[in-house]
Amino acid sequence: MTNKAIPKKSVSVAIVGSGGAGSITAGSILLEAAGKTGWYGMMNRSVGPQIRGGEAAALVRLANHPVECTAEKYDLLIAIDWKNADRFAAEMPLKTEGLIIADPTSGPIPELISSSGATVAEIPIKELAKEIPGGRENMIAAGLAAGFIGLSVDDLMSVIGTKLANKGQAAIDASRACVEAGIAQSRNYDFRFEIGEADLRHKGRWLITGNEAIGLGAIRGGVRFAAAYPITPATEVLEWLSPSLTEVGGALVQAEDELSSINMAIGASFGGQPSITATSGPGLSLMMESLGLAAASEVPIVVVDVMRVGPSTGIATKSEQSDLNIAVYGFHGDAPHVVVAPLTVADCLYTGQWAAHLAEAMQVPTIVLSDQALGQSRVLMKRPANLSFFAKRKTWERTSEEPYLRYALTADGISPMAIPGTTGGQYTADGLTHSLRGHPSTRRSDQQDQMDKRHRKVADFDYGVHWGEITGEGETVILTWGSITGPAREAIRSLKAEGIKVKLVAMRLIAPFPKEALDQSLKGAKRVLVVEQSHSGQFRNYLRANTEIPGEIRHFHRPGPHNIGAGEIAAQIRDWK
Amino acid sequence: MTNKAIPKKSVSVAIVGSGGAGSITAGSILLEAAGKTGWYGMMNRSVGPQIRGGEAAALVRLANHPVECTAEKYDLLIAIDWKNADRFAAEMPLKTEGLIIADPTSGPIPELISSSGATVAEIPIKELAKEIPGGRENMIAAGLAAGFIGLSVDDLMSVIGTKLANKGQAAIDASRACVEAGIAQSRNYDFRFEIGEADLRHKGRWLITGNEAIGLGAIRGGVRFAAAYPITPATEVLEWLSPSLTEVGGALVQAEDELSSINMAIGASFGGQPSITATSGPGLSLMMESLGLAAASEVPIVVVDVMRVGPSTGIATKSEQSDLNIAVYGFHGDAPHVVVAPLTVADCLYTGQWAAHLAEAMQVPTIVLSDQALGQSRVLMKRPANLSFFAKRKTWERTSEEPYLRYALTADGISPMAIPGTTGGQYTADGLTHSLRGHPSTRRSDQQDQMDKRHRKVADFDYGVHWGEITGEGETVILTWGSITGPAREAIRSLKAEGIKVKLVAMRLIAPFPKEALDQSLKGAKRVLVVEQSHSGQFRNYLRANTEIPGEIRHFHRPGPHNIGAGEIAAQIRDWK
Amino acid sequence: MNAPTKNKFSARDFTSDLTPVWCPGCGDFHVLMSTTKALAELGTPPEDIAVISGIGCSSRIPAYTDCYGFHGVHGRSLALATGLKVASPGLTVLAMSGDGDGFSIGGNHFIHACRRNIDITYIVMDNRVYGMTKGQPSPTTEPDWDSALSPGGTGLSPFHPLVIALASGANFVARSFSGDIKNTTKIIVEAVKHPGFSFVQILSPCVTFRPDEKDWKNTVHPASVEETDDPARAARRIMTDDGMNTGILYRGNRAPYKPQVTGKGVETIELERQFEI
Amino acid sequence: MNAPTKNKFSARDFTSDLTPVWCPGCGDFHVLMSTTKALAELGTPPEDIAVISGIGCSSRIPAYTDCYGFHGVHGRSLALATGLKVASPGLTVLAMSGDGDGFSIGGNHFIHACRRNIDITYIVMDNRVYGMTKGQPSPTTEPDWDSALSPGGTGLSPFHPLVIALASGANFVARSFSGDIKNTTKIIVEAVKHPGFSFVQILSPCVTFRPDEKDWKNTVHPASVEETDDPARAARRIMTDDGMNTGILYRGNRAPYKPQVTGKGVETIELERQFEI
Ligand SMILES: Cc1ncc(C[n+]2csc(CCOP(=O)(O)OP(=O)(O)O)c2C)c(N)n1
Ligand SMILES: Cc1ncc(C[n+]2csc(CCOP(=O)(O)OP(=O)(O)O)c2C)c(N)n1
Ligand code: SF4
Ligand code: SF4
Ligand SMILES: [Mg+2]
Ligand SMILES: [Mg+2]
Repeated sequence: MTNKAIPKKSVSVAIVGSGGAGSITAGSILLEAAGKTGWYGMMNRSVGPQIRGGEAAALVRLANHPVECTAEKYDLLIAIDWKNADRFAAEMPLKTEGLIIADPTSGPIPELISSSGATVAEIPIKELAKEIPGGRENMIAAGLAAGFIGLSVDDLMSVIGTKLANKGQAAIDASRACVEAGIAQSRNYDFRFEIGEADLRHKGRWLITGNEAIGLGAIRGGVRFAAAYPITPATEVLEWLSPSLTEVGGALVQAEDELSSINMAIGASFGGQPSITATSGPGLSLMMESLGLAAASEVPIVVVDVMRVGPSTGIATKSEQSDLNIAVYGFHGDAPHVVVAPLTVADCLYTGQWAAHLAEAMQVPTIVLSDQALGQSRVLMKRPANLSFFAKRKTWERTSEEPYLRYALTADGISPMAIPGTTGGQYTADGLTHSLRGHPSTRRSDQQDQMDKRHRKVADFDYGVHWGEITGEGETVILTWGSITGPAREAIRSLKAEGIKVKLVAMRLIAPFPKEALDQSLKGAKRVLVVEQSHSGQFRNYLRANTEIPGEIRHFHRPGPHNIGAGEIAAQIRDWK
Repeated sequence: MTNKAIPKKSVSVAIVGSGGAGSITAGSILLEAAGKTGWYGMMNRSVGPQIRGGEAAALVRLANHPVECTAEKYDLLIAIDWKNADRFAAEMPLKTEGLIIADPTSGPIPELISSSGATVAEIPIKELAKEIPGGRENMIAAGLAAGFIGLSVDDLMSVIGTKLANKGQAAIDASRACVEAGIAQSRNYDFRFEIGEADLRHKGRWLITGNEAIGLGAIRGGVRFAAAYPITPATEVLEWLSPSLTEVGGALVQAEDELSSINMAIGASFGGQPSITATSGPGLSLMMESLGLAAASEVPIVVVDVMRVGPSTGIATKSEQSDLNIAVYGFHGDAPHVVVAPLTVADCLYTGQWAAHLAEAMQVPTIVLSDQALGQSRVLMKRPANLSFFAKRKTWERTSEEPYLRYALTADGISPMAIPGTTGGQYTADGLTHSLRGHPSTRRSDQQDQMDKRHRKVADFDYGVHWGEITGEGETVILTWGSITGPAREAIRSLKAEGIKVKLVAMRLIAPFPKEALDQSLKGAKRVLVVEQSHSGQFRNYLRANTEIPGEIRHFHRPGPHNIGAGEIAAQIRDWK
Repeated sequence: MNAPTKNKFSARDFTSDLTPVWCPGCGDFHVLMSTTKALAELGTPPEDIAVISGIGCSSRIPAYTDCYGFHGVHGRSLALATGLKVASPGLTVLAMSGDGDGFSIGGNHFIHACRRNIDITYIVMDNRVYGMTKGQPSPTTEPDWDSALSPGGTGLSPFHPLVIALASGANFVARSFSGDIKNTTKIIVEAVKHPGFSFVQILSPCVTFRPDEKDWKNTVHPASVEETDDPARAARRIMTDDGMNTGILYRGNRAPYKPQVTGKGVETIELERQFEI
Repeated sequence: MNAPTKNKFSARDFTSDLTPVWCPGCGDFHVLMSTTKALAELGTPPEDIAVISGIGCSSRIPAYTDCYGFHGVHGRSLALATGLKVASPGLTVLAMSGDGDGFSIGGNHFIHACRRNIDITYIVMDNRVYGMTKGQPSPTTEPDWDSALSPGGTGLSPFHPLVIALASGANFVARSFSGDIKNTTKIIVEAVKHPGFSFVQILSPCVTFRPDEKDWKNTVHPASVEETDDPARAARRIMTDDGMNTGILYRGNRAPYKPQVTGKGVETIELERQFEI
């Protein structure tokens, strides 16, 4: 084995093992420990088809700068065993200069992995664990990883100690012994995957998933009621909100289905409480009729759609960006509303909070299009700034003896809303075409007026700079939305290192279409690469319907479950000659 | 009163009256009687907000050529009484040279009507009816109308006689006396609204509504199962299908809601029976999740959406074309499917039958976008030709010992389907991403292959000439879809009479977008007027997303409830200078 | 919220100036009257009351009251009402709809609302038909009732709303006849007062599509037995009654659902600590 | 359809070669075994049987049988099964799903399927939890069961599927325990044979999210009373039992729904006459 100490700014580690082996726990410990020492990072998990207890892989990436997407190629693969590991093999290609750690008693290394050309180190993980009373294989694996990437025993133990606090000292000691054994083993090899110096200017990392961040954003934005029906990969939004809303004096109710959950949220919001629900594609489909009611009756509501592979039940545990169509166009009749999309895991907080603000300010249903890649990824991020997005509904109080006109025609289209309990404000919210007072009407002028008003309030609203993120400069542009932003940014960074200047335009506001701002951002573009994760090219199609993109256009897209990576995007630009 | 015998090719008559007055019956009799003598015609009804028993107006148009839209201005208005008639007044503007028949005992004529400048004839309808034992005011009205448009007592009695057959001779005699009295009264006036000679080459008229015609088309196309949940204005499709399916050996089941009805239809079709359901916007919204299941599991199914004013509950009894978005884009994930739209009431038969054929041939959910203006209008049409659209599903029979692959990749994307009962064909239909055998899969290649296949089968299908109707020629084109076709055709006819040549392109196939055929039809166009009944311009937006329209483009659109008329369309063209 | 002041209101204070679209003679007029009378008697000011409905003739009722109202989509009144009551526990919440809205498309919310036992009152105007869509059979329609959609009748045995309510956990179950305004008013008052989920079926004739129901005034009769708090006993009685028994048939003691809104009301910033490492 | 030939099949003939995704020890393995044994005993060839499900761990079952199957969307198995049976009356149709699929999102179809009484068999694998979405309370979950979504429990009294089935009109009602393969097989055989809508609740432990349910094998016990055909009597018994009573609890005599497929089979052209004038 040659001595190759490879200086790196980002290291990727995969830990695989069959059911019960604890590979995910090992990965989590590694991530948190890295965070405590001042690094950044991200972890995804890949699990087998079993409901639970099947094989699992922790996919960890650590870096000395914030990371927004997982690795496309791995430096280090630690296999606690190889059971069914071939299922994952395609998801974690190894670098040729990478390292594979295998237990010799686990049988042969799967072809797809060994063919990577990476070096193989045989380490008897099981035996090492057995030698330690109460020792566990995954703690050996954690120690090994720590050794190869330069984390210390103490770094790891500061995390493990807390986690095992109520399991007693013996458990903690056993873990320490395992970690030490793992690190000791790593010393036998000359491989080192160093991340570089930790960024200590910004201490105080947060460790958070996209699903948690959206929930937190919503609460920050003023949401105090949630209705829930579980669905993968959105359930964690609801599971995080449940105790958290209680903490802040709100409530979550579990509904019997999505028809109920959306209506519970609308009912709560009608009562004055900013409200939310979260779901995925199948649930969103069921909510569309009532989202139309919210639009017509002008009741604010936030619906988070954590997208997964479609159509129909599709693949619940994998990511896709294919609910753009339904979110924008899935209403019967014309129902102006808002659609926004977080760009990265960290941005879930920002966008969640913004969504609550938008919904309340405009009294409009607001759909947040997150996806599995954001929602179920855990990242180490900087402590976020405070944002000034708060739910601020224009309410009504009696100021004259005039009868209250719930749907009064105002210049900005937003009509003051009486909250039940307000004297003199009684009205009936209605999904029927209605007059200014809210009375059912079949009059042409009422329909036209209210349609104009609802269109106006959404179209004329000032979305400011939040509509999207623009980074870099150049005549070559990558135009994308949502979770592709992370890999696209990374692609642009690596292209920059090669001397290729590329600008990124990432849309956070999807509907209403931010035509002016987008056109402005694309001015002078000679080449525009549109990137998205959908089979039919929903985003491309949507762009085409709404604006004319300057210059030459290419379109890189595919359906899930395989996420689009930074390297692929960069290759698209490189190949464009 | 001056003698003005006005020669006409089309006459429009409105009969209004309060609850129980029977104005609709009078209109129906007029329409059918006109049909029996060889004329054509159409009748709509306009009713007040009461559920039933409120005031109503029969809007009848009769002509010596097939008519495809109601009149914009009326020749003759017969008011049995004026109760609440001002509610309708805006819907039935009178020609200046028209005639208003009013009972002097009913009080003053509403301002909006009298201001038309039409002549007023005071006829004591109530008194005339009272003078006849068992006489009814609406029969007097029918007689009056007959007199002014040139129908005879016998013409009317051939209809009334059948209708009253089981009410006894006395009732028939009373009606005859009323009709005679009405006709006699008309002789006191010099007004005549003559339709011209009846077209006797094509005898054997059909009298049918759009809703009935779609149902009949479906049965002709092979449909034998329907699931029902009532909703205005689609209920008559289901009410017609119920006894009719029984007649032909099929069945209709009333479901508890639309979630159930769509799944019942899918279940029946999975069993091999071509199946249908009909609904309107709110119901379609509820069906979208399961329509996605039909797309993913490749089960053919026809869903008729008789569109009404949206969003949400909107106006259930009025027409709009605003479900185009949801029909095309309302699925979560990418779910290739078919959307078609009948162009006229008569075309409901053709399109209904075609839809059954398309669904079955491609094993794909097919949405038919009809609307209230088509569905609830009754027309006199020529006896229709037989069409060769039949449900012909590619089924599977065992021919080898190879295991059956339900989702085999075929060149045309259509995989032979085993019908339960077929030995060796057992498989599980699934909305999860699946392998060729139908087993759940999370593999990238399975997802890609099946997405490609489902896209291919719909995109590559040969829709032939049925994609749309092109009439006329010229560099000025009216481009539209669905029920606007009727008024557009009429606009083109009247423009032609003025020497202005306009071509009509009406799309019957909405999705997949018939790009090639449409582009071909628009070749050389210098001016294209896009016409549709929606607030946001869904059709225009959809066109923009899918093709580039040549020449200068104008867009004429508005939401319901006021239907777009031929005169307005013609004016748009005339003004385009 | 404004503190309830007893007996200072009349039914007029709870009635709006909008003319109902109902057919002359429709039973729902009487339900409106009984409801507004009951609300007057209860004495809660109209601005502290919300009337929530779905779609149907009966579901038009909110706008005819002078309370806050929500005319939602078909079948979802109970879900709207649940969210509203949990988030605004100080309001008096009534859900009011029809047999089609409540038992057909809304059936799932019905059984789960009974089980959830939130303190709301659910009034269903049962005319055994879909009135608004012009006469199709509903779940409570007799099996042999002829209609265009089901020529000769559906052949299905009717749905027993009161039995289902009991079996699902409703805390108060009653039946009334719209024409009997006095007793209907009384029952509504009791239903609203009773904690938890109260269900009142009001037989309310559709004179247009079910003219035979005009005869109901002759066939309804007060329940011959006393009200009970034993659900099994109540179920047995209702299961074997003729569907025309009126009165309060069950008054239970189950504690109403208390959503966990009783949180500490901490600042958002405290929630954020969990993400710090 | 192929004529049923008795006793020439073994459970293997109804079992596919696909490996279930279920956790080792999951009760659903036993349900699969009992179902295939019952089908073998019934003797209908696999191609004349359809197994229809929704979404959930339990709902994965169709592909593990060698019958025709439909793995539909969440909660709609009974609607699919109804359409299929009406249009193809010669098939034996089983709907099989879970407590979340069947009683939560699918609750409305459940009560209406009972009422409609079509000749299908509905088997619900009840583990009192949403297994597939990783452990949330379902309608049958105990009120104090702690979970991430409902910390400390929902506080709601559980849904009684058998009572609801009876109240809604099911024609055959039974409860079984997955671990008791012999009796479960017997019950399924009887359920399929019985005309009309047959409902079987099978207590089927979720070993992963409800490890406490492993103890069910000790707590289930055969019903101490004989089966009955009196729904009121059956209801009373079930309402007061401990939820662990197994056996056939009700076997009714209601005639199954006969859709009007018995039409004259006339030619389409005859239908068209009505439009001629
Ligand atoms: C999703 C949806 N499906 C169907 C309808 C059509 N619809 C309106 S009211 C109604 C039935 C109402 O019946 P019921 O609740 O008994 O009210 P009633 O008119 O008899 O008082 C139906 C089916 C609708 N509005 N929305
Ligand atoms: C419309 C919709 N909502 C939610 C889900 C998510 N989901 C999948 S399975 C399931 C619950 C299944 O519970 P149960 O029927 O008890 O099955 P088990 O896994 O316990 O066997 C849910 C909520 C979905 N697939 N579709
Ligand atoms: S149709 Fe029937 S329920 Fe509707 S308003 Fe008229 S009488 Fe009442
Ligand atoms: S999670 Fe529970 S129900 Fe699902 S397979 Fe595992 S043990 Fe069975
Ligand atoms: Mg009703
Ligand atoms: Mg379960």
